[in-house]
Amino acid sequence: MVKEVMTSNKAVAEAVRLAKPQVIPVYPITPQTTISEYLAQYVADEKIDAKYVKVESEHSAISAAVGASGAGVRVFTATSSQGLMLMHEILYAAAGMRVPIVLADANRAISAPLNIWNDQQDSIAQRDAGWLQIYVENAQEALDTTLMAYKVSENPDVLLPSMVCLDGFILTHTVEPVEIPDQENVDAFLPPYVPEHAFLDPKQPMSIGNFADPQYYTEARYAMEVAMTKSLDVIQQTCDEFAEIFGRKYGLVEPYKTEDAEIIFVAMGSLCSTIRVMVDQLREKGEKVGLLKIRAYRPFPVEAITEAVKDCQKLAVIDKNFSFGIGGALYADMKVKIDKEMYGFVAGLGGRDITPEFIMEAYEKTKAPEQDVTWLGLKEE
Amino acid sequence: MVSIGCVIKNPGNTRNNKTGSWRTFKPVLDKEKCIDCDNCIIFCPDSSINKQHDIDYDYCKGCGICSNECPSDAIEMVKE
Amino acid sequence: MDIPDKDLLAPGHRGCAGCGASIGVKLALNALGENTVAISATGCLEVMTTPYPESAWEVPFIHVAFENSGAVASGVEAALRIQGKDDVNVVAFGGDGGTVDIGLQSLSGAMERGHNMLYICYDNEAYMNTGIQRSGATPYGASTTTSPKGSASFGEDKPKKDMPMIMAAHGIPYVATASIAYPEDFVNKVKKAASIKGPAYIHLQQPCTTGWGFDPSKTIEMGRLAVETGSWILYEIENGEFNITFTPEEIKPVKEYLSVQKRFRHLPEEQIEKIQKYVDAQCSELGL
Amino acid sequence: MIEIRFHGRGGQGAVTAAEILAKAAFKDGKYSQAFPFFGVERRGAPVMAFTRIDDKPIDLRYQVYNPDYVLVLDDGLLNVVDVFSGIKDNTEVTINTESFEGSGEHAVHSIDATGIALDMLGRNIVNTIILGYFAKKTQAVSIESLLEVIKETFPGKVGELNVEATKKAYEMD
Repeated sequence: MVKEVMTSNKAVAEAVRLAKPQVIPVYPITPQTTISEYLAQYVADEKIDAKYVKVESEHSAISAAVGASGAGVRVFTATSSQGLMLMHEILYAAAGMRVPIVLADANRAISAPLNIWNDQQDSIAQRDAGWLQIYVENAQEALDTTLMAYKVSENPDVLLPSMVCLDGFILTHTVEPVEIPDQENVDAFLPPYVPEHAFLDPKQPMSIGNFADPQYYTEARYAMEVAMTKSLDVIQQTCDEFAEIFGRKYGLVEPYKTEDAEIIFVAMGSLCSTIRVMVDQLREKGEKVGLLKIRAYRPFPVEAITEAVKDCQKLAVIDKNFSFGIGGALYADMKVKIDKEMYGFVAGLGGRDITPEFIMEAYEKTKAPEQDVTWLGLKEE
Repeated sequence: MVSIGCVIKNPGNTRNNKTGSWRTFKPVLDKEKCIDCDNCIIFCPDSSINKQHDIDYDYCKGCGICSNECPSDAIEMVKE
Repeated sequence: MDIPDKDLLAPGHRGCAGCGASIGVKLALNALGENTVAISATGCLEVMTTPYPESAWEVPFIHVAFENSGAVASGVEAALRIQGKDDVNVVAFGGDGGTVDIGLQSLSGAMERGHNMLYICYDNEAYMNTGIQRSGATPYGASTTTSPKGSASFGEDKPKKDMPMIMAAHGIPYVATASIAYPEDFVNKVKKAASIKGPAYIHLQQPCTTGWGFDPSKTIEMGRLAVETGSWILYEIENGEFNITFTPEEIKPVKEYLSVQKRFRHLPEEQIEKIQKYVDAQCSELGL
Repeated sequence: MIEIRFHGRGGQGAVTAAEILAKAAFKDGKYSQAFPFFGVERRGAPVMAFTRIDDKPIDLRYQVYNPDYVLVLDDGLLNVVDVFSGIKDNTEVTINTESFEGSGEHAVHSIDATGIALDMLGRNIVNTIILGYFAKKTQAVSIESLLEVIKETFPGKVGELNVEATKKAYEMD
């Protein structure tokens, strides 16, 4: 085990190196680019024994990923923003074909106006594609989650692809200390991918990606819902197993000082770090406040959330995305599934820095609400 | 129950689907006239003629390509 | 020609009676043999061969979408090679729409990267799967549902996109045109393409009974007419060297080809003459 | 926790400097974090980068608005950017300049890093030199760790030259 200072992009690349995928089709895009560069270098230096497919677009990146995964090997790809949008159609195909690809998305705003900075609209726009989506908070979690994602996706009860979502720039370009696990331990945790449900071998021909009429389509999609539901347990088990070996604990959600909290912040990704500091500051002033970090957004961990917020009075849900006329996606999902008084806040769009003041504003507006959904830091003119 | 990802593990099983029922005219081969050119086999879109030039009426859709491409007029299309 | 004991495209598929695509794919698979993985774009071929839970493919098969069979094949090829399966043939099929239109970028990338694979475009000169809409491969004068004849229209008003030459411009080791009406020529090209290391492209003309408007029994006859009139020229470009692979004894007037198809039947004499001139120019350019 | 803000121009190595500082602090046994504020600007345009150093894990993920230290790699920026923005009473500002004539309102160190760079590196790349000066003035990071990270960051001859230049800056008054 070594500890190094690195960006989350490097941390993801390190995880990929340790996970040993055999095919890596990637197309560069800000702020994912350095992932594609690190991996190209690792392949060039024989640190990974993989085919690096220099595709001409994100659409072909994910298409080649599906082809390779369908052929029966472990696959990694990564993208961001417009790239993920270009993949949209094939993301659905990948999930429907049940190929356990792992994709890192460097969360970035979507055009127009053109913007390269962070928010989470890109991955949120793909929430119904049938991919597991885990949002990470820091570089260590980016590395650890990438490793865990393979184990979860390749679990025979799941067999759905995973998207590891890391905030663009805030994580992708921030260096911080990261523990890099030993290959030995990773190998023990993550054995090679042995596909049984789908592979392409002339000795045992099968047809993958077939046409299904109304007699079968509904059941095929329902099977994905069943797998997604099962993945809740698999994610938790995988996190527990990971903690056994590597000592770092993760879950579907991560409650912080929620036990006696009257108001609980709910958020995803790097924002949770700053909120945690704010929770401590508010606690020092005697405010009963906590944070519920949502790691798994798909599957949506209703039970874990319900349990974590059961005793609080109100929720302040902060989203880095927006659904017109509704509010943030997390807020909307919480509204449907969680029976609590809650207020939605939209913040950090297109890289607008989420400062402590914004979080305080959300807190105040949850204590004394004026409206259901508030855009934090909105310039009025 | 559908298979995971609707994968088909026993391909070639379209043979369960007897497309012979589509047919209006059926090809009938006069083996006396056959000169073994194999055109009927090569051009059959439904793999319905074997090496011995036996026609498999389970699958033959009656398109008539075999008859049309037979240089010795050995295949006649006959109403079912 | 060798006749296999069992075709690698099984009967029972849902292709039209007289379907030319089935003939082409059957010939290609039989030529490549069992040690092959096939990829298909969305289109007639995919839909008619893999209605779950049935598949006509006796070799491993994968389909993902309409526009990406080049990229999917890239991934398949990479996965096979990294596993040491260097001898497995990788063949991707796309219709003309999936190849010359929506799939062009993906195919271009795959060819440029040098994957050891064969791409076969089965060209029926329009979007037949969705009901005969024009594609970039639809020839001048053809009436389709999106380039219909009308009081101000004689049908498609642009010539067919020259896809084989676009592929040749990629500098790949093997490019060929073929026709299902010339099976030995086609099969030889498939075998040659498979034996060459690197990307290969075969553009297979495949008359479509439904889309072109002729009797199902005439599928092969129509392909033959295309070649005999010089409307479709059989050639190959091997490592940059161009060769005509079939020369008709006499080149028939193009009218003989046009007049027997519903899609051209509306054409006035002057348009037929125009097409004849275009065909003559093509023939002389390629040296037929 | 200390918070450092770097001002530079694209291509001058401000982002690299912020990362080197974070890595050196980590070598000293501290927790650290460094990140850029990227525009889409190209070489020559103003850029900012930030470093945080603390004895415990750092949980803040927003930009540095009230820095403890400001490092300016190019005095030409003074006309373009408010490098004093958000500074506190005790914030120390270090500027790469031959001479700085400020209002006297802020404590400003000036170092002719460009002079050292041109002299010792043969090109105007001042990021490591500024860091050497910073290490001396603040003791926020050890010179040993700093030099080690510089060597790791720039392998070979370039690294050696940078180490020498950084040492020279460290040894200055």
